[in-house]
Amino acid sequence: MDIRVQEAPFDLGAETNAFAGRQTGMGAVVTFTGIVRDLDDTRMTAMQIEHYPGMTEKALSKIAEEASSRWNLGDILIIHRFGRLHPDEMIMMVATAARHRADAFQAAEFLMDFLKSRAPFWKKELTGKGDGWVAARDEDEDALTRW
Amino acid sequence: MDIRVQEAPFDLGAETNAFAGRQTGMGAVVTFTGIVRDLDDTRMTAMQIEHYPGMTEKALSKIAEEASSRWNLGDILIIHRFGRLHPDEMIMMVATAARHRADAFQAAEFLMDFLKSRAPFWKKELTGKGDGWVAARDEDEDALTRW
Amino acid sequence: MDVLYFAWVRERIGQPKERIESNPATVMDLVNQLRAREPRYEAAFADLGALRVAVDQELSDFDAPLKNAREVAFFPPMTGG
Amino acid sequence: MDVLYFAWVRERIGQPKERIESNPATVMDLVNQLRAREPRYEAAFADLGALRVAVDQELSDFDAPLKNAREVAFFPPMTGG
Repeated sequence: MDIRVQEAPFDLGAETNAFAGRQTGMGAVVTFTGIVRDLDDTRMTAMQIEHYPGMTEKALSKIAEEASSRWNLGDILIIHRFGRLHPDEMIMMVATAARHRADAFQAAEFLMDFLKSRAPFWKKELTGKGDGWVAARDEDEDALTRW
Repeated sequence: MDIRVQEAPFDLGAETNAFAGRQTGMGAVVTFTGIVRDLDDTRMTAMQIEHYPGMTEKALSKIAEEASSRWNLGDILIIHRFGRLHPDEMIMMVATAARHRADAFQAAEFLMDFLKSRAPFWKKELTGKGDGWVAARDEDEDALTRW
Repeated sequence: MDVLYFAWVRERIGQPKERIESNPATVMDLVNQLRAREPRYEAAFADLGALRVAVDQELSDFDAPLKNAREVAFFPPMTGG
Repeated sequence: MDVLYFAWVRERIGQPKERIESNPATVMDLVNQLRAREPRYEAAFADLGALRVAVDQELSDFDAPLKNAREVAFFPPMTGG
Protein backbone atom coordinates (compact mmCIF):
# COMPACT_ATOMS: atom_id res chain seq x y z
CA MET A 1 0.00 0.00 0.00
CA ASP A 2 1.50 3.28 -1.09
CA ILE A 3 -0.21 6.54 -0.06
CA ARG A 4 1.24 9.95 -0.85
CA VAL A 5 -0.09 13.43 -0.10
CA GLN A 6 2.10 15.97 -1.83
CA GLU A 7 2.24 19.43 -3.35
CA ALA A 8 4.52 18.40 -6.23
CA PRO A 9 3.21 17.10 -9.55
CA PHE A 10 3.47 13.37 -10.25
CA ASP A 11 4.13 11.52 -13.50
CA LEU A 12 1.00 9.42 -14.17
CA GLY A 13 2.72 7.21 -16.74
CA ALA A 14 5.83 6.58 -14.66
CA GLU A 15 3.73 5.84 -11.55
CA THR A 16 1.46 3.51 -13.53
CA ASN A 17 4.41 1.60 -15.01
CA ALA A 18 6.13 1.35 -11.63
CA PHE A 19 2.92 0.16 -9.95
CA ALA A 20 2.16 -2.45 -12.63
CA GLY A 21 5.81 -3.52 -12.70
CA ARG A 22 5.98 -4.39 -9.02
CA GLN A 23 2.94 -6.71 -9.11
CA THR A 24 3.37 -10.48 -9.26
CA GLY A 25 0.59 -12.80 -10.39
CA MET A 26 -1.91 -9.95 -10.79
CA GLY A 27 -3.89 -10.10 -14.03
CA ALA A 28 -5.57 -6.70 -13.78
CA VAL A 29 -4.46 -3.15 -13.08
CA VAL A 30 -6.94 -0.25 -12.96
CA THR A 31 -5.98 3.41 -12.64
CA PHE A 32 -8.09 6.51 -12.13
CA THR A 33 -6.73 10.01 -12.64
CA GLY A 34 -8.50 13.24 -11.68
CA ILE A 35 -7.67 16.32 -13.75
CA VAL A 36 -8.37 20.00 -13.01
CA ARG A 37 -11.15 21.13 -15.32
CA ASP A 38 -13.44 24.12 -15.67
CA LEU A 39 -16.77 22.31 -15.85
CA ASP A 40 -19.00 25.31 -15.30
CA ASP A 41 -17.15 27.50 -17.79
CA THR A 42 -16.32 30.06 -15.10
CA ARG A 43 -12.93 30.74 -16.68
CA MET A 44 -11.11 29.22 -13.77
CA THR A 45 -7.48 30.27 -13.74
CA ALA A 46 -6.39 27.96 -10.93
CA MET A 47 -7.62 25.59 -8.26
CA GLN A 48 -6.41 25.88 -4.68
CA ILE A 49 -6.56 22.58 -2.79
CA GLU A 50 -6.46 22.72 0.99
CA HIS A 51 -6.17 19.66 3.20
CA TYR A 52 -5.85 18.63 6.84
CA PRO A 53 -2.29 17.37 7.36
CA GLY A 54 -2.29 14.34 9.62
CA MET A 55 -5.96 13.52 9.21
CA THR A 56 -5.58 13.26 5.43
CA GLU A 57 -3.04 10.47 5.62
CA LYS A 58 -5.08 8.65 8.28
CA ALA A 59 -8.31 8.95 6.27
CA LEU A 60 -6.66 7.71 3.06
CA SER A 61 -5.06 4.76 4.89
CA LYS A 62 -8.39 3.83 6.41
CA ILE A 63 -10.15 3.94 3.03
CA ALA A 64 -7.39 1.85 1.43
CA GLU A 65 -7.49 -0.70 4.25
CA GLU A 66 -11.25 -0.99 3.91
CA ALA A 67 -10.85 -1.64 0.16
CA SER A 68 -8.17 -4.28 0.85
CA SER A 69 -10.49 -6.07 3.24
CA ARG A 70 -13.43 -6.06 0.82
CA TRP A 71 -11.72 -7.21 -2.37
CA ASN A 72 -8.99 -9.64 -3.28
CA LEU A 73 -6.28 -7.12 -4.16
CA GLY A 74 -2.58 -7.26 -4.78
CA ASP A 75 -1.85 -3.62 -4.09
CA ILE A 76 -3.21 -0.07 -3.85
CA LEU A 77 -1.59 3.26 -4.75
CA ILE A 78 -3.08 6.66 -3.88
CA ILE A 79 -1.43 9.99 -4.75
CA HIS A 80 -3.29 13.22 -3.94
CA ARG A 81 -1.91 16.71 -4.44
CA PHE A 82 -2.63 19.94 -2.57
CA GLY A 83 -1.71 23.57 -3.20
CA ARG A 84 -2.28 25.60 -6.35
CA LEU A 85 -3.06 23.68 -9.55
CA HIS A 86 -3.89 24.88 -13.04
CA PRO A 87 -6.41 23.56 -15.59
CA ASP A 88 -5.31 20.26 -17.15
CA GLU A 89 -2.96 19.48 -14.27
CA MET A 90 -3.45 16.13 -12.57
CA ILE A 91 -4.92 16.38 -9.08
CA MET A 92 -4.70 12.78 -7.97
CA MET A 93 -4.54 9.16 -9.01
CA VAL A 94 -5.43 5.78 -7.60
CA ALA A 95 -4.24 2.41 -8.89
CA THR A 96 -5.42 -1.07 -7.92
CA ALA A 97 -4.04 -4.48 -8.85
CA ALA A 98 -5.94 -7.75 -8.57
CA ARG A 99 -6.00 -11.24 -10.01
CA HIS A 100 -9.42 -10.60 -11.54
CA ARG A 101 -10.66 -7.45 -13.21
CA ALA A 102 -13.90 -7.10 -11.24
CA ASP A 103 -11.96 -6.70 -7.98
CA ALA A 104 -9.60 -4.12 -9.48
CA PHE A 105 -12.47 -2.07 -10.94
CA GLN A 106 -14.68 -2.19 -7.87
CA ALA A 107 -11.88 -1.33 -5.48
CA ALA A 108 -10.87 1.67 -7.64
CA GLU A 109 -14.44 2.97 -7.72
CA PHE A 110 -14.80 2.44 -3.99
CA LEU A 111 -11.57 4.35 -3.33
CA MET A 112 -12.75 7.24 -5.50
CA ASP A 113 -16.20 7.41 -3.92
CA PHE A 114 -14.74 7.59 -0.42
CA LEU A 115 -11.90 9.90 -1.41
CA LYS A 116 -14.46 12.38 -2.75
CA SER A 117 -16.48 12.68 0.45
CA ARG A 118 -14.42 11.23 3.30
CA ALA A 119 -10.88 12.52 2.74
CA PRO A 120 -10.28 16.03 4.16
CA PHE A 121 -9.59 17.99 0.98
CA TRP A 122 -11.33 21.20 -0.07
CA LYS A 123 -11.14 22.85 -3.47
CA LYS A 124 -11.37 26.53 -4.25
CA GLU A 125 -11.79 27.73 -7.81
CA LEU A 126 -9.92 30.92 -8.59
CA THR A 127 -11.37 32.93 -11.47
CA GLY A 128 -10.88 36.42 -12.81
CA LYS A 129 -14.25 37.42 -11.33
CA GLY A 130 -13.73 36.06 -7.85
CA ASP A 131 -13.03 32.86 -5.99
CA GLY A 132 -15.40 30.18 -4.75
CA TRP A 133 -15.22 27.01 -2.74
CA VAL A 134 -16.38 23.96 -4.67
CA ALA A 135 -19.55 22.65 -3.01
CA ALA A 136 -19.91 18.95 -2.22
CA ARG A 137 -22.38 17.34 -4.58
CA ASP A 138 -25.33 15.35 -3.23
CA GLU A 139 -24.62 12.62 -5.78
CA ASP A 140 -21.12 12.16 -4.34
CA GLU A 141 -22.59 11.59 -0.89
CA ASP A 142 -25.25 9.31 -2.38
CA ALA A 143 -22.56 7.28 -4.15
CA LEU A 144 -21.37 5.99 -0.75
CA THR A 145 -24.64 4.20 -0.08
CA ARG A 146 -23.92 1.59 -2.74
CA TRP A 147 -20.98 0.12 -0.83
CA MET B 1 -11.01 6.84 -30.85
CA ASP B 2 -7.74 4.95 -31.14
CA ILE B 3 -7.82 1.16 -31.65
CA ARG B 4 -4.68 -0.89 -32.20
CA VAL B 5 -4.23 -4.63 -32.67
CA GLN B 6 -0.54 -5.44 -32.65
CA GLU B 7 2.06 -8.08 -31.93
CA ALA B 8 4.57 -5.62 -30.46
CA PRO B 9 4.63 -4.68 -26.78
CA PHE B 10 3.28 -1.27 -25.77
CA ASP B 11 4.42 1.12 -23.05
CA LEU B 12 1.50 1.42 -20.62
CA GLY B 13 2.86 4.55 -18.95
CA ALA B 14 3.69 6.36 -22.19
CA GLU B 15 0.29 5.46 -23.69
CA THR B 16 -1.50 6.59 -20.53
CA ASN B 17 0.35 9.92 -20.44
CA ALA B 18 -0.24 10.51 -24.15
CA PHE B 19 -3.93 9.65 -23.83
CA ALA B 20 -4.46 11.89 -20.77
CA GLY B 21 -2.39 14.64 -22.36
CA ARG B 22 -4.54 14.93 -25.47
CA GLN B 23 -7.81 15.37 -23.54
CA THR B 24 -9.34 18.82 -23.06
CA GLY B 25 -11.90 19.55 -20.38
CA MET B 26 -12.01 15.94 -19.20
CA GLY B 27 -11.91 15.54 -15.42
CA ALA B 28 -11.48 11.77 -15.30
CA VAL B 29 -9.25 9.20 -16.99
CA VAL B 30 -9.59 5.47 -16.27
CA THR B 31 -7.23 2.78 -17.56
CA PHE B 32 -7.41 -0.99 -17.40
CA THR B 33 -4.43 -3.21 -18.15
CA GLY B 34 -4.50 -6.99 -18.57
CA ILE B 35 -1.34 -8.87 -17.65
CA VAL B 36 -0.34 -12.47 -18.47
CA ARG B 37 -0.60 -14.48 -15.29
CA ASP B 38 -0.52 -18.11 -14.28
CA LEU B 39 -3.71 -18.24 -12.22
CA ASP B 40 -4.03 -22.01 -12.00
CA ASP B 41 -0.39 -22.55 -11.10
CA THR B 42 0.18 -24.70 -14.19
CA ARG B 43 3.71 -23.35 -14.60
CA MET B 44 2.78 -21.55 -17.79
CA THR B 45 5.87 -20.63 -19.76
CA ALA B 46 4.08 -18.53 -22.39
CA MET B 47 0.68 -17.54 -23.69
CA GLN B 48 -0.10 -17.71 -27.41
CA ILE B 49 -2.81 -15.27 -28.47
CA GLU B 50 -4.56 -15.91 -31.77
CA HIS B 51 -6.98 -13.49 -33.37
CA TYR B 52 -9.10 -13.03 -36.48
CA PRO B 53 -7.49 -10.23 -38.53
CA GLY B 54 -10.14 -8.01 -40.03
CA MET B 55 -12.94 -9.09 -37.72
CA THR B 56 -10.93 -8.10 -34.63
CA GLU B 57 -10.65 -4.45 -35.66
CA LYS B 58 -14.34 -4.35 -36.65
CA ALA B 59 -15.45 -5.92 -33.38
CA LEU B 60 -13.33 -3.56 -31.28
CA SER B 61 -14.60 -0.50 -33.20
CA LYS B 62 -18.18 -1.62 -32.71
CA ILE B 63 -17.67 -2.10 -28.97
CA ALA B 64 -15.99 1.32 -28.67
CA GLU B 65 -18.76 3.02 -30.65
CA GLU B 66 -21.37 1.42 -28.46
CA ALA B 67 -19.57 2.73 -25.36
CA SER B 68 -19.36 6.23 -26.89
CA SER B 69 -23.09 6.24 -27.53
CA ARG B 70 -23.96 5.10 -24.00
CA TRP B 71 -21.75 7.40 -21.94
CA ASN B 72 -20.59 10.98 -22.16
CA LEU B 73 -16.97 10.34 -23.12
CA GLY B 74 -14.12 12.42 -24.42
CA ASP B 75 -12.11 9.58 -25.91
CA ILE B 76 -11.39 5.84 -25.95
CA LEU B 77 -8.12 3.96 -26.47
CA ILE B 78 -7.88 0.19 -26.98
CA ILE B 79 -4.61 -1.68 -27.53
CA HIS B 80 -4.66 -5.49 -27.77
CA ARG B 81 -1.70 -7.68 -28.55
CA PHE B 82 -1.51 -11.08 -30.23
CA GLY B 83 1.29 -13.61 -30.69
CA ARG B 84 3.48 -15.15 -28.01
CA LEU B 85 3.57 -13.41 -24.62
CA HIS B 86 5.31 -14.34 -21.40
CA PRO B 87 4.12 -14.10 -17.78
CA ASP B 88 4.00 -10.50 -16.49
CA GLU B 89 3.85 -9.08 -20.03
CA MET B 90 0.95 -6.75 -20.73
CA ILE B 91 -1.69 -8.23 -23.03
CA MET B 92 -3.91 -5.22 -23.55
CA MET B 93 -5.11 -1.90 -22.22
CA VAL B 94 -8.15 0.31 -22.50
CA ALA B 95 -8.37 3.96 -21.50
CA THR B 96 -11.44 6.18 -21.22
CA ALA B 97 -11.73 9.93 -20.62
CA ALA B 98 -14.87 11.71 -19.43
CA ARG B 99 -15.95 14.86 -17.65
CA HIS B 100 -17.28 12.81 -14.73
CA ARG B 101 -15.73 9.75 -13.15
CA ALA B 102 -18.83 7.52 -13.28
CA ASP B 103 -18.87 7.69 -17.10
CA ALA B 104 -15.16 6.90 -17.38
CA PHE B 105 -15.42 3.93 -14.99
CA GLN B 106 -18.56 2.46 -16.50
CA ALA B 107 -17.34 2.79 -20.07
CA ALA B 108 -14.04 1.07 -19.16
CA GLU B 109 -15.87 -1.82 -17.49
CA PHE B 110 -18.24 -2.12 -20.44
CA LEU B 111 -15.31 -2.20 -22.89
CA MET B 112 -13.62 -4.93 -20.86
CA ASP B 113 -16.74 -7.06 -20.52
CA PHE B 114 -17.35 -7.00 -24.28
CA LEU B 115 -13.69 -7.38 -25.16
CA LYS B 116 -13.59 -10.59 -23.09
CA SER B 117 -16.44 -12.33 -24.88
CA ARG B 118 -17.11 -10.49 -28.13
CA ALA B 119 -13.69 -9.72 -29.61
CA PRO B 120 -12.21 -12.64 -31.60
CA PHE B 121 -9.15 -13.48 -29.53
CA TRP B 122 -8.23 -16.91 -28.22
CA LYS B 123 -5.57 -17.70 -25.65
CA LYS B 124 -3.50 -20.83 -25.39
CA GLU B 125 -1.40 -21.53 -22.31
CA LEU B 126 1.91 -23.18 -23.05
CA THR B 127 3.36 -25.19 -20.16
CA GLY B 128 6.14 -27.70 -19.76
CA LYS B 129 3.54 -30.48 -19.49
CA GLY B 130 1.46 -29.58 -22.53
CA ASP B 131 -0.57 -26.79 -24.00
CA GLY B 132 -4.22 -25.90 -23.48
CA TRP B 133 -6.71 -23.41 -24.81
CA VAL B 134 -8.12 -21.09 -22.15
CA ALA B 135 -11.84 -21.84 -21.80
CA ALA B 136 -14.34 -19.01 -21.79
CA ARG B 137 -15.75 -18.52 -18.29
CA ASP B 138 -19.51 -18.51 -17.71
CA GLU B 139 -19.12 -15.46 -15.50
CA ASP B 140 -17.61 -13.52 -18.41
CA GLU B 141 -20.65 -14.30 -20.55
CA ASP B 142 -22.94 -13.48 -17.61
CA ALA B 143 -21.18 -10.12 -17.16
CA LEU B 144 -22.68 -8.94 -20.46
CA THR B 145 -26.22 -9.16 -19.15
CA ARG B 146 -25.73 -6.19 -16.84
CA TRP B 147 -25.35 -3.75 -19.74
CA MET C 1 -16.67 -18.83 -50.16
CA ASP C 2 -13.77 -18.90 -47.71
CA VAL C 3 -14.13 -20.95 -44.55
CA LEU C 4 -11.84 -20.02 -41.66
CA TYR C 5 -11.02 -21.92 -38.48
CA PHE C 6 -9.51 -20.56 -35.29
CA ALA C 7 -8.02 -21.91 -32.06
CA TRP C 8 -8.78 -25.61 -31.37
CA VAL C 9 -11.18 -25.77 -34.33
CA ARG C 10 -8.25 -24.90 -36.57
CA GLU C 11 -6.06 -27.47 -34.81
CA ARG C 12 -8.65 -30.24 -35.10
CA ILE C 13 -9.32 -29.59 -38.78
CA GLY C 14 -5.62 -29.11 -39.46
CA GLN C 15 -5.77 -25.93 -41.50
CA PRO C 16 -6.66 -22.27 -40.92
CA LYS C 17 -8.60 -21.67 -44.11
CA GLU C 18 -10.07 -23.37 -47.15
CA ARG C 19 -12.17 -22.51 -50.16
CA ILE C 20 -15.62 -24.09 -50.57
CA GLU C 21 -17.15 -24.13 -54.04
CA SER C 22 -20.61 -25.42 -53.05
CA ASN C 23 -23.38 -22.99 -52.16
CA PRO C 24 -24.87 -24.04 -48.82
CA ALA C 25 -28.08 -22.17 -47.99
CA THR C 26 -27.35 -21.74 -44.29
CA VAL C 27 -24.47 -22.09 -41.84
CA MET C 28 -26.00 -25.39 -40.70
CA ASP C 29 -25.99 -26.71 -44.27
CA LEU C 30 -22.30 -25.81 -44.53
CA VAL C 31 -21.59 -27.58 -41.22
CA ASN C 32 -23.35 -30.71 -42.46
CA GLN C 33 -21.40 -30.68 -45.73
CA LEU C 34 -18.14 -30.38 -43.81
CA ARG C 35 -19.10 -33.06 -41.26
CA ALA C 36 -19.73 -35.52 -44.10
CA ARG C 37 -16.21 -35.13 -45.42
CA GLU C 38 -13.81 -36.67 -42.93
CA PRO C 39 -13.60 -37.68 -39.25
CA ARG C 40 -11.49 -34.60 -38.41
CA TYR C 41 -14.40 -32.36 -39.45
CA GLU C 42 -16.86 -34.52 -37.55
CA ALA C 43 -14.63 -34.16 -34.47
CA ALA C 44 -14.40 -30.41 -34.87
CA PHE C 45 -18.17 -29.98 -35.28
CA ALA C 46 -19.22 -32.64 -32.76
CA ASP C 47 -20.61 -30.13 -30.23
CA LEU C 48 -22.04 -27.02 -31.83
CA GLY C 49 -22.78 -25.58 -28.39
CA ALA C 50 -19.02 -25.21 -27.97
CA LEU C 51 -18.67 -23.33 -31.26
CA ARG C 52 -19.34 -19.82 -32.48
CA VAL C 53 -19.73 -18.71 -36.07
CA ALA C 54 -19.07 -15.42 -37.87
CA VAL C 55 -20.44 -14.63 -41.32
CA ASP C 56 -18.49 -11.96 -43.17
CA GLN C 57 -16.73 -11.06 -39.90
CA GLU C 58 -19.93 -10.52 -37.92
CA LEU C 59 -20.99 -12.89 -35.13
CA SER C 60 -23.89 -14.94 -36.42
CA ASP C 61 -26.04 -18.04 -35.79
CA PHE C 62 -26.03 -21.56 -37.16
CA ASP C 63 -29.39 -21.00 -38.84
CA ALA C 64 -28.21 -17.82 -40.60
CA PRO C 65 -28.53 -17.77 -44.43
CA LEU C 66 -25.29 -17.74 -46.42
CA LYS C 67 -26.58 -16.05 -49.57
CA ASN C 68 -23.80 -13.76 -50.90
CA ALA C 69 -21.55 -14.61 -47.93
CA ARG C 70 -17.87 -14.40 -48.82
CA GLU C 71 -16.36 -15.60 -45.55
CA VAL C 72 -17.56 -17.93 -42.79
CA ALA C 73 -15.47 -18.54 -39.67
CA PHE C 74 -15.82 -21.17 -36.93
CA PHE C 75 -14.19 -20.86 -33.54
CA PRO C 76 -14.66 -21.53 -29.83
CA PRO C 77 -16.06 -18.85 -27.47
CA MET C 78 -13.72 -15.88 -27.48
CA THR C 79 -11.31 -15.15 -24.65
CA GLY C 80 -10.03 -11.64 -25.21
CA GLY C 81 -8.93 -9.04 -22.70
CA MET D 1 -7.29 21.69 23.20
CA ASP D 2 -6.48 22.87 19.68
CA VAL D 3 -9.36 23.97 17.47
CA LEU D 4 -8.72 23.93 13.70
CA TYR D 5 -10.70 25.51 10.88
CA PHE D 6 -10.54 24.66 7.18
CA ALA D 7 -11.80 26.11 3.87
CA TRP D 8 -14.52 28.77 4.26
CA VAL D 9 -14.82 28.12 7.99
CA ARG D 10 -11.17 29.18 8.31
CA GLU D 11 -11.82 32.22 6.13
CA ARG D 12 -14.91 33.32 8.09
CA ILE D 13 -13.21 32.93 11.46
CA GLY D 14 -10.03 34.49 10.13
CA GLN D 15 -7.51 32.01 11.46
CA PRO D 16 -6.57 28.37 10.85
CA LYS D 17 -6.04 27.32 14.45
CA GLU D 18 -6.42 28.45 18.03
CA ARG D 19 -5.98 27.09 21.52
CA ILE D 20 -9.00 26.73 23.84
CA GLU D 21 -8.38 26.49 27.58
CA SER D 22 -11.94 25.70 28.63
CA ASN D 23 -13.12 22.11 28.89
CA PRO D 24 -16.39 21.78 26.95
CA ALA D 25 -18.10 18.43 27.53
CA THR D 26 -19.23 17.92 23.94
CA VAL D 27 -18.58 19.32 20.45
CA MET D 28 -21.89 21.19 20.74
CA ASP D 29 -20.76 22.81 24.00
CA LEU D 30 -17.59 23.95 22.25
CA VAL D 31 -19.62 25.35 19.33
CA ASN D 32 -21.84 27.29 21.76
CA GLN D 33 -18.81 28.72 23.58
CA LEU D 34 -17.32 29.85 20.28
CA ARG D 35 -20.61 31.27 18.98
CA ALA D 36 -20.89 33.46 22.10
CA ARG D 37 -17.52 35.08 21.42
CA GLU D 38 -17.88 37.27 18.34
CA PRO D 39 -20.07 37.70 15.25
CA ARG D 40 -17.45 36.05 12.99
CA TYR D 41 -17.86 32.81 15.01
CA GLU D 42 -21.62 33.14 14.92
CA ALA D 43 -21.42 33.53 11.13
CA ALA D 44 -19.16 30.49 10.77
CA PHE D 45 -21.39 28.29 12.93
CA ALA D 46 -24.73 29.67 11.71
CA ASP D 47 -25.69 26.47 9.83
CA LEU D 48 -24.34 23.33 11.45
CA GLY D 49 -25.86 21.23 8.65
CA ALA D 50 -23.24 22.76 6.36
CA LEU D 51 -20.40 21.79 8.71
CA ARG D 52 -18.50 18.65 9.56
CA VAL D 53 -16.42 18.02 12.64
CA ALA D 54 -13.41 15.82 13.36
CA VAL D 55 -12.25 14.94 16.87
CA ASP D 56 -8.59 13.91 17.06
CA GLN D 57 -8.53 13.59 13.27
CA GLU D 58 -11.51 11.21 13.08
CA LEU D 59 -14.85 12.31 11.60
CA SER D 60 -17.29 12.74 14.46
CA ASP D 61 -20.68 14.21 15.45
CA PHE D 62 -21.76 17.40 17.15
CA ASP D 63 -23.00 15.48 20.19
CA ALA D 64 -19.68 13.62 20.60
CA PRO D 65 -17.99 13.96 24.01
CA LEU D 66 -14.68 15.86 24.12
CA LYS D 67 -13.17 14.20 27.17
CA ASN D 68 -9.41 13.88 26.60
CA ALA D 69 -9.72 15.29 23.08
CA ARG D 70 -6.56 17.10 21.96
CA GLU D 71 -7.75 18.42 18.61
CA VAL D 72 -11.14 19.41 17.18
CA ALA D 73 -11.54 20.56 13.58
CA PHE D 74 -14.47 22.23 11.83
CA PHE D 75 -14.86 22.30 8.04
CA PRO D 76 -17.38 22.10 5.20
CA PRO D 77 -18.19 18.77 3.49
CA MET D 78 -15.05 17.43 1.87
CA THR D 79 -14.39 17.62 -1.86
CA GLY D 80 -11.43 15.36 -2.58
CA GLY D 81 -10.62 13.37 -5.68
